[in-house]
Amino acid sequence: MRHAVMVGTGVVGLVLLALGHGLGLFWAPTDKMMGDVQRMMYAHVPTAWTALVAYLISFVACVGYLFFGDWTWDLVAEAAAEVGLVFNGLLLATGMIWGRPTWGVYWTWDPRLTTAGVLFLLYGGYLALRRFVDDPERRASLAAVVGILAFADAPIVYFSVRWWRGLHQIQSTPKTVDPEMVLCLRLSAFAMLFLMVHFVLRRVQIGRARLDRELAPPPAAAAGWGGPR
Amino acid sequence: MTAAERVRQAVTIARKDVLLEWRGRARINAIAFFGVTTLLMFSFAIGPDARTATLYAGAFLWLGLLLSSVLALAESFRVEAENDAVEGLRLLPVDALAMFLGKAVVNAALLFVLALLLLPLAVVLYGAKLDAGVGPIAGVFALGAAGVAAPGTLYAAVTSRIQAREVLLPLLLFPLVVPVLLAAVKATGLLMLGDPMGQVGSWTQLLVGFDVVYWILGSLLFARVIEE
Amino acid sequence: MNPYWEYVRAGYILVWVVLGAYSVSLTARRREASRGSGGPVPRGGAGG
Amino acid sequence: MPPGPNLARSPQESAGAPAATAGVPAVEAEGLGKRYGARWALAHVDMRLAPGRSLLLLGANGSGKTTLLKLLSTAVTPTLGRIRLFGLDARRDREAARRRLALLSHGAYHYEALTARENLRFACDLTAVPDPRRAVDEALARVGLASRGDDPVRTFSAGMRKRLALARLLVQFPDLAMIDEPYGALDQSGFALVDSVVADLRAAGRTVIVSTHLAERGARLCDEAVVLAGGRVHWRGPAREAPGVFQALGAFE
Repeated sequence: MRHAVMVGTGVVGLVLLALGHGLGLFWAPTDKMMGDVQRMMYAHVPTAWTALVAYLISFVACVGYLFFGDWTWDLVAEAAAEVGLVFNGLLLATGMIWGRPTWGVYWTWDPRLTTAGVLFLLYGGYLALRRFVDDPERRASLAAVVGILAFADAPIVYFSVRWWRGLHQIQSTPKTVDPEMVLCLRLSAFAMLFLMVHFVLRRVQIGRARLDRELAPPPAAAAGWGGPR
Repeated sequence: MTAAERVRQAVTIARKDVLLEWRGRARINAIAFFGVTTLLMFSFAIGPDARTATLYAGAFLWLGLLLSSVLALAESFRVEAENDAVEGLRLLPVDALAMFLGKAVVNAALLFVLALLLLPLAVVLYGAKLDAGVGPIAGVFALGAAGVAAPGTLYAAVTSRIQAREVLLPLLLFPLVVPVLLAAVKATGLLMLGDPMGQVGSWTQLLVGFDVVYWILGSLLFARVIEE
Repeated sequence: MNPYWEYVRAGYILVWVVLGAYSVSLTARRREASRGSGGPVPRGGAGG
Repeated sequence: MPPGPNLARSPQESAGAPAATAGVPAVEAEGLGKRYGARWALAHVDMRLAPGRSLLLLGANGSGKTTLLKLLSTAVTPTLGRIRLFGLDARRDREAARRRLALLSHGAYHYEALTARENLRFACDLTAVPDPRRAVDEALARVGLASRGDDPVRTFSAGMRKRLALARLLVQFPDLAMIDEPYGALDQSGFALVDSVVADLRAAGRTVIVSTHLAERGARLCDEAVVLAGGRVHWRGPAREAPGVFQALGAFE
């Protein structure tokens, strides 16, 4: 069952992504204002949504671990953070590639871009911390605390950068778009969502295998010291 | 545990930390001196252009403070890790909330004093102007110090007993306090360079908001960090 | 051809390559993680 | 299972429970286990100790004595099993349980930059000891540190640190005292001091658990004994028989 979901999400995600990107590149109409550069939207915007959803999952799992203390919460928190970091990295990279022809620079202090950058650092730190704590229980608790703080920071960073930049804001997503554009965007977004779930499931599986190796099962009551050997 | 008892415990722990900081003042002096050195290095890095220096006085001051704060925060938990003192504290029966408040308040006060020490240096080195009065600037310092101290205390506790803590503490803390840095630098800068649009208030509000969120989160989560 | 197409192409290739590489790395890590978990493998004189 | 929820603390924190409720054991543990990564330091330990009784923990290095004391004192959360101290759940009513116990451990809990007196006073203030000034003076005199009370712990030798840890136990004078390897680093007069402190605790009706590898000495202090080996209970019985069991165990290993 779990295997079927894993393969299913992967296949559906891949097909949808090919469809969404293909249509976005060759079928959707060219944007009147931005020209063909606007086609980056189908690759760029869904990574942002997907990364945020992954971080949200990780945050919920961190809270869940602190309340219920079950290993699955910790595994999901780790997996979603890592997958979120991958999509976050893509978000930054495609954002820069888009920014170069549009604004003439790779990086601008756009609130969304900056927030994405800070989130990348925060979750990079979260994953780095996990590598340095040997005891699995302690690692899970500490990581959960750090994961909660990291996610709580996101909206504060966003608003502080928005104020910092001042109020003249360039909207990078046009408000009025053709229905064809909306379709391609939606296809790509759902594709990445499916892929994200697929990756998280696979990453959880890896985490579980590692944990099984890290944690010895409780020794049987009868075995061990029954007397002199 | 009653609120009064909690406050009494927090005060006892804070008093102990102040005493420890005072006994270890050689180290605190060195940290302050490190802050002074970073401010000097910034002014070397930008060269002799006095106008640039004045323009960014607030930014350099806060960066110097942030860099030295990591050292001060790590120190406040090094003494707890020594001789397993933190385990003794837990067993005493000390409320985790009282422990967090006691330590975080002392750390905030320490960072605040450090900021006040660096202020005259910013005036001398960068030509920062204090026309708006030292009071408002000190207020911004206090809010900013509190904003760094709450997550800083929590993360110092997180990293105090794991490997690679020297690098992990700033790695985790710096991105987290980006909003504090932005707001504090902006507010300090506006106070030093003049505030024609009257924006200091909104930056101060952001600082207050951040402080509230992170002091609450720290209070809630600290228990999970110190229990084993 | 529109010169901006180069940027667009680079962006799309990047997305596919990174997601593909991540998928491959997951497979490799899965293989590595499950290796040795089949039985009790003593590591460096564990016990005591 | 990892540590349970702690965000929601239980409201019942009855500090003023009677010292020895009849029929309720001072220590009750079921199926205790502690895992450090891939290694089980302790497994399948059951314990029961009546109030006012004293227990000797015997075992070689690495047999799990320290881990067991850390679990029983609530310093470390067990991976498996549950603990009740004076009928209080060690996880849910942790704070109430901690009001009634003290652990003398290897890490002596001192702050190096504080004086002996300041260290003790800090512990008194957090446990609300009545008349702390006198309690501290008396404890310092008792452990032979009266003349060094105002020196920072940094200047203390290992033996003096152990004496200070004993003084801390004396000012707390808990209902349940757990003492881990008290004889380490002490001289002959220190040995006698430990014995007299334990005797005082017992005379006052307190429950005491002492862990040591000095079997004969420990056996004279306690009523009951548990011999640990490889993180499990190897034997339990009256303390006076324990040294023989422990010696036989050593011969096999």
